[in-house]
Amino acid sequence: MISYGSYLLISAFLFVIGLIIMMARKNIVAILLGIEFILNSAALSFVTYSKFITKNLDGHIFALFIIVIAAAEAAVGLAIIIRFFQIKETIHIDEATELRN
Amino acid sequence: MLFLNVLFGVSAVLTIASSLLCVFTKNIMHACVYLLGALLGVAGLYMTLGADFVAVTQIMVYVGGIVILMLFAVMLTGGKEFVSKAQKLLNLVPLMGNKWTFLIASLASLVFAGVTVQLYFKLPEFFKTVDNTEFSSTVDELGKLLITDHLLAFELSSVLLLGALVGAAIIARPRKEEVK
Amino acid sequence: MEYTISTIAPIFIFPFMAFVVNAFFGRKLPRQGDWLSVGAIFASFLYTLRIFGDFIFNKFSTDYYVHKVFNWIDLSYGDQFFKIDLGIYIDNMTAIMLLMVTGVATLIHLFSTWYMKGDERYGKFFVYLSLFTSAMLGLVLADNLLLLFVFWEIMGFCSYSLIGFYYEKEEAGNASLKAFMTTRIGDVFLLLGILGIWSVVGNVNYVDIYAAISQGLFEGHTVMGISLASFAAFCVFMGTVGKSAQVPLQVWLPDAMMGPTPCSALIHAATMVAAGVYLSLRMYPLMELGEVTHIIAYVGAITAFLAATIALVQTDIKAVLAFSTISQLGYMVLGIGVGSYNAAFMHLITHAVFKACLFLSAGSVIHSTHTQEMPEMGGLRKKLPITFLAMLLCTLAIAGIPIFSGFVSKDRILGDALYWGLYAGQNKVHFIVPMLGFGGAFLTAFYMFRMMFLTFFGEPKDKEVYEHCHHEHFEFNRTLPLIILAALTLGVFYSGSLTGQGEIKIFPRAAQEWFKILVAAPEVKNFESYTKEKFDFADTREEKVWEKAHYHHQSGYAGVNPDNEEGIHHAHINGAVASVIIAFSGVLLAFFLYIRRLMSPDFFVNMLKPLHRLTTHRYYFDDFYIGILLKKGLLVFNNALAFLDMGIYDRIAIDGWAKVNNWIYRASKWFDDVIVDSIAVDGTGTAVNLFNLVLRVLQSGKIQFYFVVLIVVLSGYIWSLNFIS
Amino acid sequence: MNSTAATFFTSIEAVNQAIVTLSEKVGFNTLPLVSLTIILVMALILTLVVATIGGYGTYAERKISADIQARIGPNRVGPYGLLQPLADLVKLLSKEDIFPMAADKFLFYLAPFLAILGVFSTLAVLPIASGLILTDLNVGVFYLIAISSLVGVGVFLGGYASNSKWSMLGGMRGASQIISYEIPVTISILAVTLISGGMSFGKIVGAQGGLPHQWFLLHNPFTFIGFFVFFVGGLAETNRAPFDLPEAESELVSGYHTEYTGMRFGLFALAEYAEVFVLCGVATALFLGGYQLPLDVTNLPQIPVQVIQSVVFVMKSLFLYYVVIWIRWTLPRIRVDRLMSICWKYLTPLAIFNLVGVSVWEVVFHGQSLAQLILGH
Repeated sequence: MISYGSYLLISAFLFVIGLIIMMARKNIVAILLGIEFILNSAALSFVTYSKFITKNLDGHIFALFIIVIAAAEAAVGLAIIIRFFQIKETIHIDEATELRN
Repeated sequence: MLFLNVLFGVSAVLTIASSLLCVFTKNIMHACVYLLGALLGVAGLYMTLGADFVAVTQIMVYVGGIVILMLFAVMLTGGKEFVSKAQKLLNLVPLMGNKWTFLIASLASLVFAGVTVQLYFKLPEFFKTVDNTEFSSTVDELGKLLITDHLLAFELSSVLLLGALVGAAIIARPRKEEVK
Repeated sequence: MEYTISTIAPIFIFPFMAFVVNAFFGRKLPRQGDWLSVGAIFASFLYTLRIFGDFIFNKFSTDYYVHKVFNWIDLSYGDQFFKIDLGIYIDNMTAIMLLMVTGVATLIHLFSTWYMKGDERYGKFFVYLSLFTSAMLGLVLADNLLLLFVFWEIMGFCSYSLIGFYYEKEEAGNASLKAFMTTRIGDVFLLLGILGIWSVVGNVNYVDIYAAISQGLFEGHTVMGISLASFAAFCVFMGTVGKSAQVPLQVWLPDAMMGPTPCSALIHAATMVAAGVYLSLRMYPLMELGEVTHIIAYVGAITAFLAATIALVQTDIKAVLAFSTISQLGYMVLGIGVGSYNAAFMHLITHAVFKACLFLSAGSVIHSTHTQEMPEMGGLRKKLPITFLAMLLCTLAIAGIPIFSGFVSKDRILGDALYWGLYAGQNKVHFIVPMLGFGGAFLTAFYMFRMMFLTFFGEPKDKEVYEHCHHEHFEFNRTLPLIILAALTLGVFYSGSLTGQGEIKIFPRAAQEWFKILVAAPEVKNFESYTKEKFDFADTREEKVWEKAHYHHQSGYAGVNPDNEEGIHHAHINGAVASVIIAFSGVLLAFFLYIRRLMSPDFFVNMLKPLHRLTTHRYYFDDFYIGILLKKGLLVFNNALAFLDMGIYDRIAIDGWAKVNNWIYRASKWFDDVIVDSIAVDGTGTAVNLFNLVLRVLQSGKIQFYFVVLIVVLSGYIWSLNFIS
Repeated sequence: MNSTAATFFTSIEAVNQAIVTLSEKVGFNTLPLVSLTIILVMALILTLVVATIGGYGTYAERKISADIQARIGPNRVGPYGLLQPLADLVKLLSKEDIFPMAADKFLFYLAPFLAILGVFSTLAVLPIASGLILTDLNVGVFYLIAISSLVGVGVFLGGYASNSKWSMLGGMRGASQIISYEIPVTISILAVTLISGGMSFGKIVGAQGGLPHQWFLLHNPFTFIGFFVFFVGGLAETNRAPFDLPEAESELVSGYHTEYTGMRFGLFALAEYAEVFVLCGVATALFLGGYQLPLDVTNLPQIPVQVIQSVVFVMKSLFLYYVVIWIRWTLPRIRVDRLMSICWKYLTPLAIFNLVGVSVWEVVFHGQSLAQLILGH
């Protein structure tokens, strides 16, 4: 039950889910949410490889940095979303058509 | 190992179920909560992989930080009003323009199908690898690695976080002329 | 004994730090930072004492040296080897030189605090002084010619700045320019010489050069038909000529007396001008190899004599000292030329001490009387007793009176010269060299005592000056340097005996001949298998037993035909007798002319009118350089330049260029019309339109569509991996 | 996963024998199953005990406030009103479960459970005695901080899902307050892990002693300040007075649980009181020597020692619990802008200063405590 393949399957599943969310949703927050899924799947793959393939802790380090980057990305991304909402009064992705104002 | 199997099962089911629900829910607020479930599930998977520190960091950062931030963002942007319409089956794919996009998408699905078939035949090899090594503390090792081999990345990530903090604060603050 | 960077480098770093601090913060420090300069050089002196003690009195043998390096410039790539090491080279000569420089510099710094007091640029003076001292110490410590050249130029700059220290006076500005430009000629030659050596050795470390000489690397290389060794040796010697004011580049040194007297004492008497001699001594094996020793001997002899004759007719007290400096430097160069290596270096040290003292005494007189003209002085010995005593001792030394240091060193040079010219079996024409030397010695004794008698004896000629002069009291910073330097003019400190010949012994034999034992011309064979040591490694060599240098005679003679011991001894006895007689006769002549006044000096002036005119005009060297070389030479040069400008540059280059431009214009017009406009611009537009038809589909502006494209590409890539593997 | 309750019990001879005989009878190794069962049972017991303590927290609150305000307090149900919590429980269970019309039903149901999950998950690492710890994680303290942030999510969702402006404001205040005060608390805990050299509670408590001068509280001046930073931050994290802005009665009716009734309200209340107890327990374990006794226990029989240790631990925690209630009924509520400025301008810099100070202390004095420096070894 606990085997290499099962973790990778879950990881791939999370990746696909994230991709679908990113592709199917028009809400910017939802797209960020999809990004979180994808990042998680990558981190999970890293930790899995670390456990089964390389047998050292470098994968853990990668997972940690992925989490750090996810935190930074979420902070900045959500700040941008809030700012966007203040200007456009919507967070529909297709409304983001201008680079100024 | 029983405990681990139980933990793995619960975590895997939690992860998969939450992510599926996250896709199919109409309410973005609910989606965030499902994300929370999926993240907790992934943390449980980390636990079964012996990555205790990564698991707890996952909970700490995602549950304590990112999910709450997302909830805030959804609330501040009036997430409740946003309910996707016509989210069933083929309609899940948003309209992307014209026939060309559908053509490309169908090509893509063909390729996807091919990749999936390839993967399917390789799956049994993966399931053979089972690791039964005992748990040991990763905290000490991780700490040493972070300040020796990965010191530069560690320092850079601190700079990144500081930049993100300041940047987010500046971006989200309303401009002066808009305050009035 | 461990020599690491921390035991050697402070010698250079202390004055340099004093320079840096004073240059930037000197104005804010109390007393404008003079204490910092004095303290720094005194600290260097203490460090030097240790090295001196180790080298001279402790344990090392004659040919012992410390050579420590680290990489300075490394531009090597591939097979091309270009690397310069920065390093420190210390042997016995360096140790003695360091002690002399730091000791004299300390005393002169101290004296300057009295002499320069109240000057409006008091702090600035010490800035230059510190920079100069550090550069001089760096030059002495340097282990290669390139580093030496760097410090050489820094010293040139300091000399320039200090000569022009009172830049309100036009003469001072001109003098500084003159000094700078004249020495530059020598520097260019020196640089050429360094490059010549580099082209053969691939390096300019002293030890590498010695090893190259020993291995015969110079053989077969020629430059413009003469052997490269001769060329390089001559060029290096020209550096000495410029820096040490030898004929024909001696013209700058008398004018350099425009600077403050302590700076004249330090730079233009004791250290910087001696640096030229030091360079020639370092490169002595090269000079021998290049066979330029005869040229050196003649240049030195002529300089020694000519400068002495000019000094006879000077009335300015500092000018007399300036010409006597040139003359004495001539003796050193003469010593190098005839192979009297040890004696030449000894004269460098003794001269530095007594000439520094003479200048300081002169400074004391000038500061008291506010005049430099000797005819306005007279009878000052009652007013300035300590100065008088100090100056008297130094004058005795420079005149070559036995038991004083000048006799010890100069006599040995003259003895060697006598052997070289008369007994060594050369052409008898070379006898003119010792003759000029002895003549110069006679004149030296005469004009120095003339100066003494005019200044300190007789009746005061200018009452106002005499009344104005205050009676001298003991002042720490004024008289202490004079007393110490005057005491060091005794010969026993250098030779251990009163006459320098070992007859009247004061110290036991080992200590008696320390100078002769320890300083020798480098034996190039010893350097064939040298080792360079990186900095901060402990010196692991075993202690070596004190052993005597391999000299052919105790005089240190190393010139032509050195094996004739009897002849050398003979020459030295004769030379000693002759120089004693000559010195005393010179003194007596001065005594009769200026104290007893048996005869007026005008009698001689009238008798030798053409000669007098020649000497008062300094042999027309300056007039020749300025009037003919510069003005006439420049006129021709100007005309040539004008022709170049009007005839060639205007006609051919500018007009021709215009025509070429016309052609280019036509070609470019065609290019612009046809290729750029029609093909490039319009064609690009058409191409963009064409591409647009395709890319419009992809550029939908919808981010999800981009995800789809991304996935297609990614999965296609993964799919393609199947076919690759 | 050493020194957990499961390993402790299975290492007892009788239990071990029983497992072996059971395995022989059933035909497969039942050790994992028994361990799992023990863990589950222990968790259940611990949850019930803490829930009881939390329930009696309301009683203590009322009694102590009555004492402070010179009243009598609850005295009708049972002797001295001791059965009052039971009566409250019955009342809450029997009340109607009202569901607001405009509420988001799913989130409305979920929020109290998230809050209670965040609190009771922390019990897994709470060290009650030297074997009585559900699992002594290597990252115990870190885990505790991380999992307790679920409470913040619960509070926020509760406020949001109610779709009422009072609740909304309370939820926002609560979430931002919990996130903000996590920082000084985490940093002051980090200082303690620095001294003990590990994040597991067993290690941290083991590094201290039974007597006050061996506690981390008095280890050095910085930890002394750090304890107060931790305690004040903890008060704010648990939304206790004077930081009870999310449920400020005078402004927001009852804050994020205004719309909740019945047992759902009870769950929020229980989460709050239990969290206060957990806070006190953690403070005890981190700074006040935990369960350590002032004597050498290695050669003593284990079970009595454990009982005494649990008593010591609970007594220390209850003392802090009393202090928390005392503070609530003594100090007025703080203003909302002051709340954030206290966190960001005072507590966080102070905590960072403490962390640096502790690091310097560790380097300079090689990990010796103040008492060791004064008294010698």
